[in-house]
Amino acid sequence: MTKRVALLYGLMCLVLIAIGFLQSWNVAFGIFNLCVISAVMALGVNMQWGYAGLFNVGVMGFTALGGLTAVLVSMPPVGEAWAAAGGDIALSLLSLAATIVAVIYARRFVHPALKLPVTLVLLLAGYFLIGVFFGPATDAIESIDPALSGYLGGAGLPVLVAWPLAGLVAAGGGWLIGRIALGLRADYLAIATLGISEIIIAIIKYEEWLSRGVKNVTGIPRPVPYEVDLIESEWFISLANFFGATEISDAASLFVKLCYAVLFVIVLAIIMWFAERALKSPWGRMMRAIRDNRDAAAAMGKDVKRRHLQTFVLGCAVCGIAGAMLTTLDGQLTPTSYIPLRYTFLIWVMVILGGSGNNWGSILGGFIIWFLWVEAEPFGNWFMSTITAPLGEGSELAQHLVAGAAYMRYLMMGAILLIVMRFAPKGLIPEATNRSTAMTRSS
Amino acid sequence: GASAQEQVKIGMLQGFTGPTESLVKPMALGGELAIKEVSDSGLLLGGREVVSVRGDSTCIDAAAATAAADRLVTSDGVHGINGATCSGATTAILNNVVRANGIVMISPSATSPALSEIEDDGYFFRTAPSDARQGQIIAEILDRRGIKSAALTYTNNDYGKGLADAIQAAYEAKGGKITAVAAHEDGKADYSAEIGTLASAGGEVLIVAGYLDQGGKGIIQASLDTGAFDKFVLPDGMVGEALTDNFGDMLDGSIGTNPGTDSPGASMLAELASGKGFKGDDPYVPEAYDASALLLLAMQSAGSTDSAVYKDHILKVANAPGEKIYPGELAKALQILADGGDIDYVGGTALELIEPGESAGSFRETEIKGGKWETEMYH
Amino acid sequence: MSFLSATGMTGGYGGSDILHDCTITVEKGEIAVVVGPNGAGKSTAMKAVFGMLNLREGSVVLDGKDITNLAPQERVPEGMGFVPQNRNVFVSMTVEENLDMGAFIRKDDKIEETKQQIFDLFPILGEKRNQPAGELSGGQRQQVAVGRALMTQPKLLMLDEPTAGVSPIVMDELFDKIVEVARTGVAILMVEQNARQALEIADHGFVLVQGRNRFTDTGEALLANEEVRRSFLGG
Amino acid sequence: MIRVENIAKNFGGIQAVDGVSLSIEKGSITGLIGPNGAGKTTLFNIIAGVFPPSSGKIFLDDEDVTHLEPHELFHKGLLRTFQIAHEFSTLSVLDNLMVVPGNQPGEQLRHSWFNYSRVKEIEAQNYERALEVIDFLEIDHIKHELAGNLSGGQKKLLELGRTMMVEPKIVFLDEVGAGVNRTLLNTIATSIKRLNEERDYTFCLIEHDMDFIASLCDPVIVMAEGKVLTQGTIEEVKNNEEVIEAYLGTGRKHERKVPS
Amino acid sequence: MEILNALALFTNFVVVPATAYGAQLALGALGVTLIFGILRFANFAHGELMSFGTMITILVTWFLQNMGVSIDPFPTALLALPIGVLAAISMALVMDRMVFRFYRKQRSNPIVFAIVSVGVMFLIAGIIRIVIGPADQSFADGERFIIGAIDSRRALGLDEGIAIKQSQLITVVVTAIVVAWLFWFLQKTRSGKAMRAYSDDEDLALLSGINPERVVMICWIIAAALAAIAGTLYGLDKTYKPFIFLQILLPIFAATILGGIGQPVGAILGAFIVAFSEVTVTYAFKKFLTYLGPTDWAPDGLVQLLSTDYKFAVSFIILVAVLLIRPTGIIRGKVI
Ligand SMILES: Nc1ncnc2c1ncn2[C@@H]1O[C@H](COP(=O)(O)OP(=O)(O)OP(=O)(O)O)[C@@H](O)[C@H]1O
Ligand SMILES: Nc1ncnc2c1ncn2[C@@H]1O[C@H](COP(=O)(O)OP(=O)(O)OP(=O)(O)O)[C@@H](O)[C@H]1O
Ligand SMILES: CC(C)C[C@H](N)C(=O)O
Ligand SMILES: [Mg+2]
Ligand SMILES: [Mg+2]
Repeated sequence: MTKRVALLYGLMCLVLIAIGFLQSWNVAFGIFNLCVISAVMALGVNMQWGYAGLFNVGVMGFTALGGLTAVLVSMPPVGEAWAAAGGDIALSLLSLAATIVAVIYARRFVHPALKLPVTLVLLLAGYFLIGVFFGPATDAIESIDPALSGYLGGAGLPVLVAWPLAGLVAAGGGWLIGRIALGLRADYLAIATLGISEIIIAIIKYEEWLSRGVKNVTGIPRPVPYEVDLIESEWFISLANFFGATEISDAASLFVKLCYAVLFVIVLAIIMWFAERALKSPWGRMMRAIRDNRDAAAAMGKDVKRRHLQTFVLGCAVCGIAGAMLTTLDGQLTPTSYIPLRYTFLIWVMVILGGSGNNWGSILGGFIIWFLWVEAEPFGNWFMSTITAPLGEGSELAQHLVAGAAYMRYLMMGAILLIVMRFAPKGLIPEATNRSTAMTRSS
Repeated sequence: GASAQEQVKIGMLQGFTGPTESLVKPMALGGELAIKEVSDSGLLLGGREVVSVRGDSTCIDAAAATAAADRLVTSDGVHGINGATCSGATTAILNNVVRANGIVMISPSATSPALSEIEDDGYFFRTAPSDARQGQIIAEILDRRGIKSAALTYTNNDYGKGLADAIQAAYEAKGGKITAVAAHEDGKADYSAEIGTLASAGGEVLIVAGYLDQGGKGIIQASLDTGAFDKFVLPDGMVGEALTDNFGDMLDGSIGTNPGTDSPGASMLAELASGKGFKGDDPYVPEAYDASALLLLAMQSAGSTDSAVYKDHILKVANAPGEKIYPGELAKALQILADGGDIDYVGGTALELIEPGESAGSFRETEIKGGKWETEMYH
Repeated sequence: MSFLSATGMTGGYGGSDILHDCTITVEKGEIAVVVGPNGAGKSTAMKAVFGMLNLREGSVVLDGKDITNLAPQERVPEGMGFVPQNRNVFVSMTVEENLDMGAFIRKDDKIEETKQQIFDLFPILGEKRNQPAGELSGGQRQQVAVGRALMTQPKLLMLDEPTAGVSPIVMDELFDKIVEVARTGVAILMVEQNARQALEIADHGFVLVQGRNRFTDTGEALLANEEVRRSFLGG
Repeated sequence: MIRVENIAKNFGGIQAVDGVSLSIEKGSITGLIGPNGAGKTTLFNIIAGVFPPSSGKIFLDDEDVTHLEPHELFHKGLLRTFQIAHEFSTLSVLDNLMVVPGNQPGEQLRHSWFNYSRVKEIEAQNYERALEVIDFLEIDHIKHELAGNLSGGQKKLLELGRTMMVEPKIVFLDEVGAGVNRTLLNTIATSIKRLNEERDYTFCLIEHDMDFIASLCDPVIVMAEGKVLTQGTIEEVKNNEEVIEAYLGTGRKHERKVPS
Repeated sequence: MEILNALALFTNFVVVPATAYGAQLALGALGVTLIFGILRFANFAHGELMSFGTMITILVTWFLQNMGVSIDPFPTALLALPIGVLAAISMALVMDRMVFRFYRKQRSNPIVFAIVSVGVMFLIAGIIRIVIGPADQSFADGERFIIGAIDSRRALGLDEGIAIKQSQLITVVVTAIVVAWLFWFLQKTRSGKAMRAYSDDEDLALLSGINPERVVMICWIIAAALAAIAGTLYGLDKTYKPFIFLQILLPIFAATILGGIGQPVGAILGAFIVAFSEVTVTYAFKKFLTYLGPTDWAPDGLVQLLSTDYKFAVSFIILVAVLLIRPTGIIRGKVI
């Protein structure tokens, strides 16, 4: 780590500590936790863009897949739903499998000219066959106590299990999408991934039997204790007293946040270790070569397509893990909250502001942008009330401005983003490109 | 003196930015109107000043909403929360902040049926009724008016979906026919596709379970433009002057329902608000006013700003027995409570809280006549 | 003072200096050739003359006017035309449009005439006039680039390795054309690796090594110089 | 070694290569010359798998490689350089070279994560080799410079340097000489010869510098307008009327202009 | 008769709205594609620029309406539009001077420009909301319909009417004019060629004597003017609401890229594909078929390919499919 990195990280720490003193430690750690999650997402995007130059604007979709996995793993199964429709669901899965097998089999053995029509016919037949079982099944599931459940529920496992699984699911999604779209370049890939991520969200929104759709899944079990339980437990009270806590409920919620913080930091550290190792090894060099000039890289024997797919999948997996972490922390899955501005563009801002191609930069970017996203609001309120103070209570302009204080949030976000980018146009911690890779220097 | 005492802080935690930004602006003003009224009366807990602290729940970003709530509670030290706006954000805040810190939260607008059942340790209330109830009311109205078939569209979130489900179930139980159901996303640029489908399915009326300044409006506009439907059934999210201002008498014959009774509360609030430069009868503005009022009245009744203490007084001040309290009469109510009397807060929504702490949901049926909302009857 | 005199140029791309007190001059109607090993700073010197490099020291004077502080696009109307070494055609524009862009600042009505001359000089360009330049072969592109510069009808024509990648027959024509252009009173400054042919037609030659002037003499003299031949012209 | 049968390629109406058949003998240094736009680069691109031919077949050691991808051909020992330099612009010169060797364990994630010592070991070997190449090309002073910042000729050298990082069976050089200083080009010619003689590399090179071709190549293939015009030793080709007319020109001396 | 009814139905619910919507998207996409093609970055602030121009137009419209000025039967907003256009242009130029020029000098990566434009987007979004607030604003006046559903029913003597709004017609006409002009401008005029040259290679453009700052300025002027026009026409047809402009950016970008970056004609095609795929693919053919089928015969279901739930998904699937066939857009566009 260079001096600059240390300095910037130190500053970020100081700012969070200042928040701890000025606002409260609960706020500080609340922000910190989401900073870490944002940092993980930023790492994922950085792998794709910073390492390989893949313009993935579908981050939102993979985050959502992660979130969905958290629900499917951790929520208790809805017994009645399974009882009512388990058979039909199994049958539709079977017909799905049968369709796939039939298509693959047919494509292998049918005359090339007939391939397309046969495939289409088989797919159509499969579609109807699945529909026969699937339609009634979903209707049955969705009609079971729709206000509270109306979906299949999950596997009832500890939510921590969901985190690595979310990585796998997102990786699977990434693989599929990568196979389809990675042939596209630059912005064309961007819009395709954006589109695909919207499709993923649409599925999560409308396939209620699976995800409860827009009715949201709430009350996802936590990996950490509940505050209400803590407040009542002996050991916690004595612990709180030991640290001289005045408000036991404050202490409890702080303790919960700390527990999350520990979990998140562990995940971040593990991902970071893998990411840095990869980047600093010949693999990273190869990825940069591919990014710089894929034709030349191909001529040098690098399998560009496979490598792109590999990094794409890895990046997606990381975003998926972050998505599961976020859903765990929120305690709920709200499909309507997945909008590109928040889950894609904001992450991109993090990566670029931090310095693309540099993992440390991405993490820092995640911290700074999330911090701004949350703190721009009180800062904006404060700013508005300060500048309108001299205008006096009665002034209409002042009233108009104060009423608009909430929108200072946009202004602040914009202004600070522009200012930071002005002073660090290559990002705060730019990719180290002026020297040969670390390994060549050390050897 | 009294002024030396600590301020009472109410968190105004609403979706100031994001998809509900335009709904929320007057809501927050409504909520703050009650706060100002109480503060100016100088009667709360021996003359303590009351201030509102705003926080942005963004409506859709659960994480940002939680962060804002955290800040209000642990940094600004609010004594109660008026919010949040949307059911999703409300649930997140409830689980992660309200229960964690033991603070009372009253939502003026989170209407998802799921919130009735959620574990809240007694800290969460809402001045809006659950959507489950409104579905029944609408079914009854349609039945009474002899409308045999209807197309249905809803805003694609927990509110819209929950309400649409409720309407469909209740209406079909009464023998009505829903010809088609199509969700619409708020904030989209065009709604022709939805209208095309709904028009093709037909139906005597179109039920629009959305928001009047969001997709709901777009849907109505597109229907009128193409001549697909000219009569609409408009649940609470669609009832507001903004709609009639915009479409005038083109909507004549359309039916609206929103929480309300024949109590004069709503119009009193409208009057109060018009003095302050906003509309008191915009959606959820009365609910927001009532939420603030309830918080403060309960504190007065309990003689404490401690959530754990005053949470048990909310139902008490909201319901009979006692003197009926209307908007603008908060000073009177504070005085009665200070004197040890009982009140029955009616407020702008004819509030009646039922277990587990939500509005019972008396509804007002309106019809648009000559470009104006006219009250037909109460349910 | 010479028509173009770029004297004492010192500067680089932001890092350490590439040019050190480098001087290049050309007279009207003369051909000056810059030669030197790869990475000597020949292209850098050309860019410096054209104002695409921030000089720390030194000045560029054209026709008695100090243009050291003019932006590149402002030097074009002063009568300078330049064909850079790389990226010297508009790849998405057709051959003809490329030539038109060369005449961008011309206000006279002889543009079509000049274009015809260029098509005569490089027949292949006439054939491919409606093809995007990006789809041309390497040598064809080079011809487009030179053609574009000729379209400008500059007073000083600067060419950075105009013959790289062109076939021998085209190279001959090109050199002939350059001589012809010079005869009309245009000053020509070019960098060449086909140095022997270039020096043959040159009035002056500059040998640059590591950003410094190493030898400066007439073309003939340089060709005759044993050391120059061995170290820079390939024996 | 390489056999090209009846290759044709057209780009939306433009017939760039029009039925070319040729073969390159093992151990030879074959020259490919022809006027600008003759289709030489296009032919190289087809052989190297950049795009498929419109028709025709390519065999490498009697194996049909017509539809293999560039990276697969690399691993079969076929290397090529680019006419317009394709450097990795944000990598240093050293890294540009170190990227080249195939089958580096460090390019496999599992090795770089879990088998780091082996990665380091191979890396050290490649490093040595890269230094040798750098030495050879006389670009030691810029080995840490970003390749994007190199001069035109230096980029060309780097192109050549890459081919020296591995032991290819056959190397296709597309105008390595263009823009390279003639003195250095002589050195390059010497080393091509040496690689050919000592290490048995087969070369096929496109070049417009007749001296360079003459000093190295046998046989020389001449292309024009997408077809093979003729083929033979340099002397035969040089004296071929058609070749002179289409490509070489009369080789007349430029008349010196009158000094003013 | 019945066939005519079916056709009228289809026209009214699919063709007319999709055409109008397509034209609205196209106007936005033209501006985006211009910046994309010539300044080479995805300008996320374009939506807010539209919003800003429209806001000024609205404020001026209100002023004019108060003064009693009108140009009946046309909406007053058309009278106010030039001022909105000027405001948008000023805003764009100020933003370029204060923000983008710096990165141009730095030769930053396009993605950096895109991210900075997100900053500008937030900034303008904040200003707009503070000035005019987040709520819906109606400012349309003048004649609404050229022909209403009921009138056309009578006129055609059919059961189904075709409603055409004035705003729809204006939008379509304006779009046609603008794209023709833009095409001519870029291909034929000196400035247009300079812009294309600049977009191809900045350095080389300098060598031709093109003043880059002038090119950039012209580019912004056209883009901003288009933005204000697009926003206002959209507002006249649908509604003005600041939040919409964040959302509308998505289909606009989809149209731009689908059509081929930097290709005005492509942007138009892309916009219509996006619009028609949204409206058509999920269309329920029930009533349509009812007209065609024998009397008393009516399909049970809605006869819909896919439920409208998936209308966005479908339009994106079409988008991805088109891109897979034409990887750089319908009209071969830039790869940046
Ligand atoms: N992508 C393309 N699209 C259209 N035409 C092309 C394309 N690439 C090459 N051509 C055309 O094919 C012909 C052959 O080009 P090629 O690059 O193979 O020539 P070459 O023999 O290598 O010439 P040079 O010696 O100038 O490099 C040229 O006329 C060129 O214009
Ligand atoms: N954009 C740049 N940034 C930094 N350094 C550069 C840049 N361009 C060139 N250099 C360096 O400047 C030196 C001179 O380069 P220049 O291009 O002037 O060489 P040249 O004499 O034209 O060589 P050649 O004959 O190979 O074209 C080289 O060492 C090169 O690495
Ligand atoms: C104000 C409305 C957007 C809130 C809505 N009733 C909900 O529960 O989400
Ligand atoms: Mg050079
Ligand atoms: Mg070639």
